[in-house]
Amino acid sequence: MSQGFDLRRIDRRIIFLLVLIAVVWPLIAPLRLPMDVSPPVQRLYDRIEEIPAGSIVMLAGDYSPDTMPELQPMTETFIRHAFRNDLRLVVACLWPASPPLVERALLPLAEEFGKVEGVDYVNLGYMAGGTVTLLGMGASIPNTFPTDYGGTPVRDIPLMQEVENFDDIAFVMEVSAGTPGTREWVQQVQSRYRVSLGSGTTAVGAPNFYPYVQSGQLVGLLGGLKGAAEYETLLEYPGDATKGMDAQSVVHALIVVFIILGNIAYFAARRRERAEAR
Amino acid sequence: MRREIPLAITFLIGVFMLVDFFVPHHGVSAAAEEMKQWGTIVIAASILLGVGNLIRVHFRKIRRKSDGWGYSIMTLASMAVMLYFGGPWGTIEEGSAFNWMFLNMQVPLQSTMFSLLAFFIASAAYRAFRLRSAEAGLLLIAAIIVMLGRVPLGQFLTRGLPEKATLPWLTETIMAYPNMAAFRGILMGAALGVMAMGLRIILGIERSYLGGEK
Amino acid sequence: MERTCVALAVAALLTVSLAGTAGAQEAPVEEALLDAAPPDSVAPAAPGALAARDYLDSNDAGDKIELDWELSPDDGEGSCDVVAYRLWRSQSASSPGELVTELSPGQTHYVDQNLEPGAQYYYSITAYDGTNESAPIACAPVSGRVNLFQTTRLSILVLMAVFFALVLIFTKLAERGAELFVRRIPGLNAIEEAVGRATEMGRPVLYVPGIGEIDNIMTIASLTILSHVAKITARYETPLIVPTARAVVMSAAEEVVKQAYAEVGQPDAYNPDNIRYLSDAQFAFAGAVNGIMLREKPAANLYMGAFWAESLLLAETGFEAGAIQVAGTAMVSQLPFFVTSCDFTLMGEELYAASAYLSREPKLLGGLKGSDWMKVVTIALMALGAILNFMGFESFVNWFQTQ
Amino acid sequence: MNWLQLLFNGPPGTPASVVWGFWVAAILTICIYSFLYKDNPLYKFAESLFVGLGAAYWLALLYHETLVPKLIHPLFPGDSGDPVMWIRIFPGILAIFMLLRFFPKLSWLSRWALGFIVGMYSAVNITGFAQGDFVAQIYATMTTPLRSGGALEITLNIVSIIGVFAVLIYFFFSKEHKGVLGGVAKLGIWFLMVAFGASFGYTVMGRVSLLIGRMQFMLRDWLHIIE
Repeated sequence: MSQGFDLRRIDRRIIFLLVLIAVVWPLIAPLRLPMDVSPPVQRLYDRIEEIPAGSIVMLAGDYSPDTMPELQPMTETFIRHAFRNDLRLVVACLWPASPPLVERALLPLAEEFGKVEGVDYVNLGYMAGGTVTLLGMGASIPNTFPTDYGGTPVRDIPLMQEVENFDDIAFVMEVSAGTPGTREWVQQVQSRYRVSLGSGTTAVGAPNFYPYVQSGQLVGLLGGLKGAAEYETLLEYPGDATKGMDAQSVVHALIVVFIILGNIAYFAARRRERAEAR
Repeated sequence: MRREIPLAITFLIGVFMLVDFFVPHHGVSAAAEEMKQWGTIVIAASILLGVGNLIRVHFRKIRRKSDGWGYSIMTLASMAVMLYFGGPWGTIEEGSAFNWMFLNMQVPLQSTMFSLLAFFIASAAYRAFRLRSAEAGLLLIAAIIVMLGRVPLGQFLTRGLPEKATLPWLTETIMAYPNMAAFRGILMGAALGVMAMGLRIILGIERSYLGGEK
Repeated sequence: MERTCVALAVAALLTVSLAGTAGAQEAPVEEALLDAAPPDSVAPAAPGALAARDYLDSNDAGDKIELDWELSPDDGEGSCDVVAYRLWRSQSASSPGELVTELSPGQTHYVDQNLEPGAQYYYSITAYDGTNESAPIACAPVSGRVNLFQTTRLSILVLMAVFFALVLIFTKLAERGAELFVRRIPGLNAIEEAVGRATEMGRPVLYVPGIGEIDNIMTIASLTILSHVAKITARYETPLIVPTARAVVMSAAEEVVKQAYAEVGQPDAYNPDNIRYLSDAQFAFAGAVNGIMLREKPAANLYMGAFWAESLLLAETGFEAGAIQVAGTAMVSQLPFFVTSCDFTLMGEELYAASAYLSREPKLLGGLKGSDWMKVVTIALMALGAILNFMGFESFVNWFQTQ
Repeated sequence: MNWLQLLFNGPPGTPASVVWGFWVAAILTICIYSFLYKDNPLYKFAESLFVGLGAAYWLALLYHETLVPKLIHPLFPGDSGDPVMWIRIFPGILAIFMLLRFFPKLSWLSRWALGFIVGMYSAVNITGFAQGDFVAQIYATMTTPLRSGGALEITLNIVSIIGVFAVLIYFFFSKEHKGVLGGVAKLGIWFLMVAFGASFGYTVMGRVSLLIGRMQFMLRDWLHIIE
C-alpha cells in the first residue's frame, strides 16, 4: 500500500494551481480555436431576425453577480441584437440584483446606437413576487411595474404607452440563473399568454430545458458561456464569452485528464490491494 | 381559530386562483389581477422577515459572544453602511455610492465565492469521480463527450471527419434526444408531485407550513 | 434607408406623445421633423386589407379584439413615406371615431384591449407620413364574446381532475388502513448495509440532512429517513452524528433522533452533542463537515435532502476517507456528483418514495400512489396519441394543445 | 513604468472612483481565493461582508422598487395628483401581519399572511405545472415527428419517446421492478445516466466559466495584462 509514489495522494493545492494555469495561460496567449454554432442558438438568432423593426421586445434579467460571467455576455449580445435590428426594448427583472447588471450593459449600448431612454428602451427594474409577478404582468405590465428603475411613473414613459401586457410584446428573452427563471416563464407566461419566448441560462440549468426546446415552448436556448459565445459569433461581435472559450477548452481537457488519471490510479490501487490481500 | 382562519384564507385564495385560470370572465380576472398585485406586496414583506431574522441572529451572536462574533459585527456594520447610502433617503441608481458598493464589493465577492467551485470540481474529478459501476461509466462517458463537444476544442479535435462523427454533433444529439427524454420524464414526475402538494395545501391536508401549535 | 425611416417614425411618435401635454415643446420637435422630411402634400398609399376578430378564438373575457392588416406599399422598401399606422375605432359605421394607437412602420398586428365585452366596434386604419394621412381602410364590425370557460384548457381540467381524484382516493384508503403496496427502494437496503458496516468497524455514522430549510420537502423527507436510521443505530449502539446548516433543522433533527432512540428502548444511548449546528454559510458548513469526517472517521456517510454546490465537497472528502457513502436528493444538478462518488444514490422521486415507504403517512402514500397511477394513464395517452398522430388522426392529439 | 501608470490611474480619462473600485474588487477577490490555501480570517472577513452587503442590498431594492410603488405611494400619494388606492390597505395589513412574526404574542397573526401567499402560490403552481410541464409535455411527446425527416432523425425521435416512457416507469413504485417492468426500468436508468452525464458536463462548464470571468476581471480590468 505504501510502496512507491501513490497518485492518489497529490495535495489538492497542486490541482488548484494546475487549474489556475489552465485558465490564465489561454487568456494571455489565445489559441483561437474554431467556433461552431449549435441548433438551439441558431434558432433563437433566426427568430429574433424575423421580428419586424419597431416591434417591442422584452429582456427579462433574472440573475445575480455569481453567474454574471456566463449571463452578462448574453444580456449584452441580446441588447446589441435588439438595437441593431431597431427593436424597442423593455427590461423587467424578478431578481433584485439584475437591474443594475442589465443597466451596465444597456447604457453604453444605448449610447453606441443612439437610443433614447423612455422612447427606445426602458428598464422597469425589480419587482418582488416571482411567479405571481409574472401573472400580474400577464394582466397588466404598468400595474405590476408602476415605476421604472429610476422611479419614473410608467405612465410618463412614452414607450410604455404602447405596452399593456404580453399581447404587445413580440418576443421575450429570458436570461435566467435559477428560480424564478426560465421554468416559471415557460409555465406562467409562454403557456398561459402565448408569448414567443427564448432563453439564455447558466450551463447548470441548460440540460433541464431541452424538453421545452423540443416542444417549441422555447424558440431557442443559449446554454452557458458556450451558448453566449455562439450567439456572439452569429452577431459577428466577439465579446467576453468568445474570448473565454480557449480557456474553457483547456480546463475541460484538464478535467477530462484528471478523471481518466484518477480512475487509473484508483483501479491500479484496488488491484494492488487485492493482490496484497491474497 | 388561530389555525382555522389561515387555513380558510389558503383555501379561498387557492380556489379563486384556480377559477381564474379556467374562467376568463371579467369579474374574475379583474379581482384576480388585484390579488396578484397584493401577492407581490406580501411576498416583499416575507423577504423583509427573512432579512430581519438574519439581523436578529447576528445580534444574538454578538450579545452571547459566541464563536466568531467579531464577524457578526462586520456583517451588521457593512449592512448599516450600505443602507445608509441606499435607504429611503438615499438613491440606488447608476452612479450612486450604493451602486458603487454593489458593483465593486458585492459583485466581486459573490462571483468569486462561486468561482471557487471550478477548483473544487477539478479536485473532485481527480479524486472522487469513479467508474464504480456500468451506470456510473455511462454517466462519465456522456460527461466526457459533452465536456469536449461543447467547447471549441471538440470541434478542433474532430475536424475533417464527416459531420455526424464530430464531437459537437454527438453532443447536440445527446442533449436533444436521450437527455431531453430523461428530463421530460423527470419534469412530468415532478409536476405531479408539485400538483399533489398544492392540492394538499389548498385542502388543508398539509399544514406543516403553519408551524407548530402555539 | 431603413434606419432613417425608423428615426422618422420615432420623431413622429415623439410629436404625438408630446402634443397636448406641453404646447411649448411642440414647435421645436415639429421643426426637427420638417428638417428631416421636406413637407409634401402626397399622402402615402393606404394599407392593405384590415381584418378584425375576437381575440383568443372566443376564449377570453371578450374585451380584446385582434387586428391584422397588410403593409402600405409605401412602407419600408418603398418610398419610405409611412412613419406610422393610425388605428381608429368607432361604435358607429358613419364616423372614424377615436384614434386607438399609432404603430410603427413594419407592424401588421395589434390587439386592442380593455373594450366593452359584447359591444360592436368598427375599426379602420390609415397610413400616416407625419403630415398627410391615407384614405382609411375599414373592416366589418366586430364584437368580443364573453366566455365563462377557456375551452382550450379543458384537457388540463380533465387531467387535473383525474389526478386529484386518484390522490384523494388513495389518501382516504391509506387513512382507513388499507394495505397500499409500495416497492422497497433499493437505496434503503444500501443505507442499512452501510450502518451495519459502521457497527462492525466500531466507527460512527454521519447523517447530513442537506442545507435546505425546514419547509423544503426534501428536508422533510430526509427527517423521516433520519428517524429510520436512528432506530438502527440505537439498536446497534452505534454513534450517529448529524451536522446541520439551519438552526431550525437542528432542533427538528434532535426531536426525531431522540424519539427514535426512545422508541427502540434505548433513550439513554441518545447523545445530544452529536446533533450539531455548524454554520449557515454553504462553504463554511461543508468545511466543518469535512473536518468531522477527517477527525471522527465515520465509516458510513449518508447525505439525504436538499444539496447545492457543497455536494461535491462533501462526497469528495468522504470518498477520500474511505467511508461507504449513500446519497439521496431531488436536486438534479447535484445528482451526477453523488452518482459518481457514492456507493448508492436515491435519485429524485426515490427520496420521497423512501420517506413514504418508511413513514406510511396517509398523505404521503396518497400522493405517491396517485402519481404512480397517473403516470400509467399518461404513458397510455402518449402512446395512443403518438400512434394516432402517426396515422394522421389529429383531432385526438389536438385536444391536448392548450394554446 | 507605463504599466504602473495604468495600474494606479487606469487608461487616460478613467475617473478615480472606477480605479479605486477595481482595487477594492481585486483585494476582495484575493481574500476569497485565500480559502483555497485554507480557511482563514481573510476569507471569513470577506464572507461576513458578503452576507451584510447582500442583505442591505435586498432591503434597499425591496423598499425602492416594490414597497414604494406598490404600497406606500398608492396609500400616500402626496402631491403627485394620483388618487389614493384605498384597496391597498388590505395587503398593507397582511404585510404588517407577516412582520408580527417578530413579536411572540402576536406571531399567530403572521399565519394569515402566510396562508394568503401559500394558497396563492399553491394554486399558481398547480396550473403552471399542469399546463407547462404536464399537458404541454404530453402534447409534445404525442406530436414528436415520426413521418418527416431522415431515417436517423426518426429513429432518434422514437428513441426519445421510449426514453420518456422508461424514465416514467423507473419512477413507478406500485409494482416490484421484475420481468418486463424491471427491464424497462433498467432502460430508464440508462437514459437517466446519460442525462446526468450531460448535466455533469454542463455543470463543469458553468463552474469553469465563473472562474474565467473572474480571471478576465483580474487580468484585464485590474492588472491590464490582457486586452
